[in-house]
Amino acid sequence: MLLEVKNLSTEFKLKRGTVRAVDDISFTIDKGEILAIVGESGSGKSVTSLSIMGLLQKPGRIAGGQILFNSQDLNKMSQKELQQIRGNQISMIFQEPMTSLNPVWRIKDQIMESVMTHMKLSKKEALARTIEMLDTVGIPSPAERANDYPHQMSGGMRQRVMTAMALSCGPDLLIADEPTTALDVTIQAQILELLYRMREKFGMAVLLITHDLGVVSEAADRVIVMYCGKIVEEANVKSLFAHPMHPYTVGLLQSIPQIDDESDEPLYMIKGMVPNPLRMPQGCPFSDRCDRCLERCTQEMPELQEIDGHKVRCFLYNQDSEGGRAQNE
Amino acid sequence: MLKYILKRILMLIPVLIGVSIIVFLIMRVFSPDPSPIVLGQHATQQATEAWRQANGLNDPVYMQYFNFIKGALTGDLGTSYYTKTPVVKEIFSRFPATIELALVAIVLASIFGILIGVISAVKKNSIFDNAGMLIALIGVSMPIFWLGILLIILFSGTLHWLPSNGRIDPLLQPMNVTGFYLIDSLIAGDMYAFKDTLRHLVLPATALAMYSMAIITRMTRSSMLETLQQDYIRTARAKGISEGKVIRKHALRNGLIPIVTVIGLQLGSLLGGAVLTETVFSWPGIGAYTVACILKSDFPVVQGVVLLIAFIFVMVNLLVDVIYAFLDPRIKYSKAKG
Amino acid sequence: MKKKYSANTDENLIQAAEYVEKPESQLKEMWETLRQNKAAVVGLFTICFLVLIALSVWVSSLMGKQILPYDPNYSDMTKSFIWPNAQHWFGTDQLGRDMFSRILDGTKISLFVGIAAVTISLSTGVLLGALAGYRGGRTDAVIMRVMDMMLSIPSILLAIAFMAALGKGIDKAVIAIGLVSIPEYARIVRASILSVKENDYVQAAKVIGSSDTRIIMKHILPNIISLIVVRATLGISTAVLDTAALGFLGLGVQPPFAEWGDMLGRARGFIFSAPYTLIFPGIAITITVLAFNLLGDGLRDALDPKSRIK
Amino acid sequence: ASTDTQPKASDTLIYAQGAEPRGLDPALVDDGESAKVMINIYDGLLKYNKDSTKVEPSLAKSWDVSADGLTYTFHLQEGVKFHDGTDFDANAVKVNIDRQLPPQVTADMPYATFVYGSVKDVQVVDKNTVKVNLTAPSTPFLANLAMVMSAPIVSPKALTDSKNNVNQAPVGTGPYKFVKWAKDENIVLVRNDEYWGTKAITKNVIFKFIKDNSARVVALNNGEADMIDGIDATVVKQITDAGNKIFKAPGMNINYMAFNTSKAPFNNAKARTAVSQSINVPELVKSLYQGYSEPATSILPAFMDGYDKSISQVAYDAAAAATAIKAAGLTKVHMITYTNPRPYNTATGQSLAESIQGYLAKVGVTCTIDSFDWTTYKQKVKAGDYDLAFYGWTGDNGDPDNFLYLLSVDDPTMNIALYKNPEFDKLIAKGVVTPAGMERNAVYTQLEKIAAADAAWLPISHAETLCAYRANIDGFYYHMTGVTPFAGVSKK
Amino acid sequence: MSEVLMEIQNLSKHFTLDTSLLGKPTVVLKAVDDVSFRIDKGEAFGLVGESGCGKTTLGKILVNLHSPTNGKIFFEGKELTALNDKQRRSYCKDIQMIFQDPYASLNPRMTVGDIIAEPIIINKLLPASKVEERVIYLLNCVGLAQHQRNRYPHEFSGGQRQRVGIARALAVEPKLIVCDEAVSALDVSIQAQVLNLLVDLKKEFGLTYLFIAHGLNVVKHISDRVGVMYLGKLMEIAPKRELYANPLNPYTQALLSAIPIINPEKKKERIILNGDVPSPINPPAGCRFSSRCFKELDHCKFKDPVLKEVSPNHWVACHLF
Ligand SMILES: Nc1ncnc2c1ncn2[C@@H]1O[C@H](COP(=O)(O)OP(=O)(O)OP(=O)(O)O)[C@@H](O)[C@H]1O
Ligand SMILES: Nc1ncnc2c1ncn2[C@@H]1O[C@H](COP(=O)(O)OP(=O)(O)OP(=O)(O)O)[C@@H](O)[C@H]1O
Ligand SMILES: [Mg+2]
Ligand SMILES: [Mg+2]
Repeated sequence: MLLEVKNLSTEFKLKRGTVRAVDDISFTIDKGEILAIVGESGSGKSVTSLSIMGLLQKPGRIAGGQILFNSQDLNKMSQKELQQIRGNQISMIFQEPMTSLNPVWRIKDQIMESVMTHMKLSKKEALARTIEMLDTVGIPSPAERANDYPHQMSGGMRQRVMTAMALSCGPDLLIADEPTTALDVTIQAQILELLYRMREKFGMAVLLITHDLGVVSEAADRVIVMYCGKIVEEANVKSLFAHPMHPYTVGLLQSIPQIDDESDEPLYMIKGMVPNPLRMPQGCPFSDRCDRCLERCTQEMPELQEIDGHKVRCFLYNQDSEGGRAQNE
Repeated sequence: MLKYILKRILMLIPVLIGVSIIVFLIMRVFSPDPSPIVLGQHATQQATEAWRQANGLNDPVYMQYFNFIKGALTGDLGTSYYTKTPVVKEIFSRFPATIELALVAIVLASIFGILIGVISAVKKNSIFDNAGMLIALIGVSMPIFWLGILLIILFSGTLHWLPSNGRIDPLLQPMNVTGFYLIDSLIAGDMYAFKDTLRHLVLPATALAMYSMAIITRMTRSSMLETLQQDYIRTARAKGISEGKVIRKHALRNGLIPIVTVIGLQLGSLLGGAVLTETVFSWPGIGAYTVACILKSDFPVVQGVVLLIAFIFVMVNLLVDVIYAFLDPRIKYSKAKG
Repeated sequence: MKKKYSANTDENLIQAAEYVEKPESQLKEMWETLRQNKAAVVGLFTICFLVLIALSVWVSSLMGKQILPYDPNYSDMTKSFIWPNAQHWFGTDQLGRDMFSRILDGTKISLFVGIAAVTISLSTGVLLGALAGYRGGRTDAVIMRVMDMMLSIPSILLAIAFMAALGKGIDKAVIAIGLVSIPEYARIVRASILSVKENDYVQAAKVIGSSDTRIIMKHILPNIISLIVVRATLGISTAVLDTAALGFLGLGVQPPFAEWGDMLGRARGFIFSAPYTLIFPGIAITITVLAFNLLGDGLRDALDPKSRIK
Repeated sequence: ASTDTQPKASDTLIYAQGAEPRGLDPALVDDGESAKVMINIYDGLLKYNKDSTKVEPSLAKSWDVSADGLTYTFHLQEGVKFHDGTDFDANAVKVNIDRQLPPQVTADMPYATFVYGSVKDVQVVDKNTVKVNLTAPSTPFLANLAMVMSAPIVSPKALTDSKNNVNQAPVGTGPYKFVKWAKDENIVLVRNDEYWGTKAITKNVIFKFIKDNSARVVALNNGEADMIDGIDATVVKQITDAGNKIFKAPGMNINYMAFNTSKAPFNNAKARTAVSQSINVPELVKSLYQGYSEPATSILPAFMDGYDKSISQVAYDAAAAATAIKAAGLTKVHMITYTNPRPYNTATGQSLAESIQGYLAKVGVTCTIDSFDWTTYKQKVKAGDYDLAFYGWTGDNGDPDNFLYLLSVDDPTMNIALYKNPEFDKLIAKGVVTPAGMERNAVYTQLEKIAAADAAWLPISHAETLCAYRANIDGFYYHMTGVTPFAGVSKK
Repeated sequence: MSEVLMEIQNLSKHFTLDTSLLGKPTVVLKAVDDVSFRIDKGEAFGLVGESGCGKTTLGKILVNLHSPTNGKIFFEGKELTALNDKQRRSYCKDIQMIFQDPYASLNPRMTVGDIIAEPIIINKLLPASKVEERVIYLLNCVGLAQHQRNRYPHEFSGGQRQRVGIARALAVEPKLIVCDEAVSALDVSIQAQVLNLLVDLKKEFGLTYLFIAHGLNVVKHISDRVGVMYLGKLMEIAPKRELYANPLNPYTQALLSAIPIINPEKKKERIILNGDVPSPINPPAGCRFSSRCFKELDHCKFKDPVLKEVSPNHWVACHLF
């Protein structure tokens, strides 16, 4: 077990109240595994990843829980110790390739900085490593492009540079926060391909954050579905797509127009909208949008329970309740 | 780049013409007749008429303007009505004093402004931040001339630490090579004069720098705060670089880019502020002189000075843009591309 | 590239949800945020206080009553240069006039010039800036070149030249100060119009057939109004400083009106014999300017939490 | 190689003045600041006595006046050289006068008419003798030749070299030579070791320009200047407290308020008197000038020819004034004034106007004041739209005509009261041609009396010349014509 | 044969990005380059393509937000491009647009009711007294409650705002609506709501859509015919079933294959293209796609293929055909 997140909660103290962006989530990632987190915008995916990296900015703070990386609690480490791990054992790619690179630095300097900090290489060695990495992520004529500034590269190229930078120190865990969302379809395909290839080559574990179920289905081993800061469902990919359990997951899957769907039927709709994070409904956060809402759903929060290695947070699956039957639907 | 500069320089021409028209209108068409001042207490109406005739003030306005431009194109900006000295000479004998003062002030303002601004941003909401912002606020709120007088009262009048006026002890005046006494005294190897020049500069430069420093402080702070929010700062942190390095190497470089523009603009406004500072400190510069000339309707001088200042202002702005492009690789790109 | 909408989305969602709770007008919303900012509140109260002084002085003088301890313009040569004491809190000046009354009286002029000058520059500047920004092309080029010309002359010099041409007087000071700051407003308005113009809702308005005037008045100006308010607030502080500078150089108001800069300028000869004649007007100017700056900064922060300055 | 080249301070006199000279060509300037420098560079044919405006020989050893008063013959000093090495001779005198006579005279020679207006021509008799012919007798003519404006003799070579304008490069025969002029900073002079007369004691003289009065005081007290002028009463204590000395001399000037006699209400002498009566001049002068201006009882300063103790202006009587004003139905007057300090009124015209406004308020007259800077003010005066205006005059040559003729000229910028009195004019004309002496003085006393009776002016004060110098300065004096010769000044 | 609503002939839009000192254009961006197609009455014409290929520009030309550099537009047989400004205005209301960004397309200072009423008032479609009634009707049409009309846009979620935008477009009873990425910015769960609404409205009001999107799945769901754009050029036009089942242009093929399928069991063969979309400032000579094409022929680099009808209603611009 590489990373174990236990009961992590993260809060943002705002003037108008406290937003609990991540609420008591627990999960693990094994060596070499790709774990995907999906969820709607604002469901707490990015905050989760920033919490792990220790990069939360004010007014955010970790309100509780443990983040065990190789059994060490990252949450308890000093900034100095964390800096040893960041970029070295755990590295990260961000959603916005356009703005995530320092615009006034040549890309080689940005990658070398990382390499020199963690691998204690000389300048020359670091440059060699940088070019090698750029080559690995598929940048043509890497030695020349290394001298470019970020703005001289396209979005796809920048995302490759980000990837090269993240992988340059051979991390054990790569957190990729929506690495393809900002890219064009054809470029998206390239980057996903790249991630896959890199996983094969370096064998690191990947925490892939996305809201695109298509990407999940193609890339991930295991999936966590988040809704309003909570994990509502967790399963391996096949199981999730074959038997989605949580009504939210079900709705999500059905509401996406499928390219191979030939019918002209109207799409399935999840009604309403995501609740205001400052005023979470009592009970299940999805209850007011749920077609199959039970009375107790609006009263109390269901627990995450495991059914045949498939975890779900929904009263419909409580063995002892009438909802249990839904499973056999 | 070159083309861009060329374009900007071409654009200078209409600006200068426009400026000359504006000044011409104000000074020649609407301003009082300079003759009483020029001709003094014995001037008769007849003498006045003769003088006006001799100086072309009775010509139609457009002819006057035309004659002025004709002269200006040949480098002849006319002769001061009042001192009867060529305007060019009048201006250039005073100009170095103003430039020296403005440059020292801008250096002071930049150094302290950036320093305080960066500290305030990095230690946001701390006591440093609050103190820095308080200084900045007071700096923009105090009338510069009042500050100057207070400084004189305190440091010259009461403590006798620093001289209250002039650029240098006249006994020490170095040979006039560049007109910048700091440089001239160094050329002459006269450390005593150099020190004395510095002593004379302290108070006026401080008074003049205060406002700009406050502006630069505020801009630096907000620019740094914004930079610290940027995605690439997060990237740098994610690389595991120490926070100090993140600020020094990543945030500062980016955060200071827009400050260049502010400093450039401030240099322009310093020339305006010099008007008041020079008055208070009897600084032998162009600012106080111009005010006096405006009040005396000494049109040729005012026209000359304003054209020169406008020229400098535009050139400084151009320079700033060039430096900007130099500091920010993205600019060059967009120029090359579009 | 696709733009980053999702991140905006949830920030907006938080706000959205909150506003649903208490739908409020723009001003009220500004006030709510402003209230959190202690400095701004201090500034606001100071301004209210100053306005109150100015108004009561003005109104009472209109009604022929004297609410100040002394007639601010009454000179009694037997009482010149009395140091501050119980009768004359701020002392008397060279002509034996009560400084305290004069300083209070001066509030009127400073505020009037500040506000009136900003009104001039604001209205003209907004008009020109709006024209330039919206029309673009040649109109833009012509207007902005003229503004550039004005900007390349230090504004204080320009104001002095205007005053020299127009002569002394409050009305003239207002015009001079108002004129010289037109370019600043024109530029700001133009820049913000250029950015607002790109917003889809302006495009949408065009698509539904709105006229240009309507688009400017209804869709563009209301959206930059808050920015203009901030600018205007800060602009008043600059105008007060400029007024003082003109007064200091002897170009301010006509006597015997009390104007702080003028008082300062005339006190210059007495910095050692009667320093109080110099200290108090300076403090009055600083406090007034400070108050407007505090409020302006507060407003800006209230409008834009990141307090981004262009 | 940094060597501390600090010159010996005792070699140098630093004089701080309030404004920069306009130039140093005596024919082209008219300001007192220029005069202070020029007096040290140039000599004229004649000069004033140290303590009065009596003329004494200078470049002219002696002179004869023809009986009809039309021809003046000057016998010149021999062997005098200009600073540029050329000889001073009769021709130099002719060149200097001719350039200020028609046809050579130009509009920007402000004093040419005043000084040489009566000159017909100049004849070189021989190398050391020159004859000046007048068109009409003029008693002030000799006094004029001692003035620092117009009269000093400039090197003809320098005039040719500098295209008839030596403003920036003055060459005279005086005790000091011009070295350099840093604009807005200072002018440096050095001793003329070949001087024909008594050589100067101190080697260098520096004129420093410090516009701000209080800054000048600071400079003196800080030792940045040895002597300063243009101070006003309020700083005297500060100066003496710092161990420095004050030099006080009566000033040859008059500071006055003028009634616009050309229109109602002040075309009526009663109204003028009533207003004059309402103003407590001594009190006003005391507060405004703190004892450093004399309240004026006549137009002429007390030390001048023609002054008479018996002359007095309308006395202060607020009660009488109030009644008279009420009777005249006078409730509002319009004043115009100037904002700058002037040599005769250091407190500025504005302060003066405001204080008078205070007095008038007490007798029930409301004043509106329009104040202008000096340039504009002169135009406003010319336009004549005022009831009361403020002005003053600094004597040029110590001749009483130089003061009193103002009330007889037509030029509205000089005779701002627009006073017209044929009797007065006749007496003025008589005064000019009457040779100096008792008879002439009586004419001016008479004129003073007419002026006082008509109350066209309210004479306010004669400003004293107030200078300060450091305790180690010796021999400093300020002449009543407003100049500071430094030849006899030394520094310990 | 259905009736043609709009016919676009050889439409181009070139932006001048830089000029020489003398004002001659030196850097020109060809955002839309010689595009021709037609939109039939009552159909939804989908337009897909990658970022920057000129979709928005094309849409904006149709609603008169840009004036074309070249080419003709016929609307119901009238040549719009031949009209002067004033005449053109009278067609404004027939062609409306829905914008991509739900946050930027509504004036934050106006209430939703005012926003929807504005086009009615400007175009004087109804007497003032009837406006409110109409606004309520429109709100209901797009699934919003009538009491929400006094609220400001910031009080709504993205999906709701998009509905307001739709109501505004509907207010003038347009014949054609250009939907520029109308759902791209929305979350998946909201996207479905809006898509369904658009489909319903089309039926109800007999609308015609030009539906611009980069998501092929969305376009497929809503369109009748689809056009594929690449770097300012139309590469392929076909009825949707035909296009998705039988893409002819290599670019269309790559685009289709790049879409991830939500089914982990069904891993499909992918065409991964090389490199990036070239800059529209200096596009590749010949076929625009030639720099990335995996089936490139010799002359692709030199000759620009023209759009031809290779089978009924299936148009392709490719030298392979
Ligand atoms: N700096 C912040 N201040 C206040 N609230 C924040 C901040 N950052 C995140 N949040 C809140 O935390 C919650 C989770 O945000 P997060 O960024 O993790 O969402 P996400 O799932 O990554 O969404 P997206 O798909 O838009 O990236 C949101 O409700 C958001 O409003
Ligand atoms: N006003 C303009 N001036 C200059 N270039 C422009 C302008 N508008 C668009 N462009 C350029 O034209 C090209 C096409 O832009 P357009 O917005 O039409 O693309 P798009 O297909 O809608 O892309 P996206 O998917 O990003 O919305 C782009 O390269 C863009 O940069
Ligand atoms: Mg995120
Ligand atoms: Mg688009």
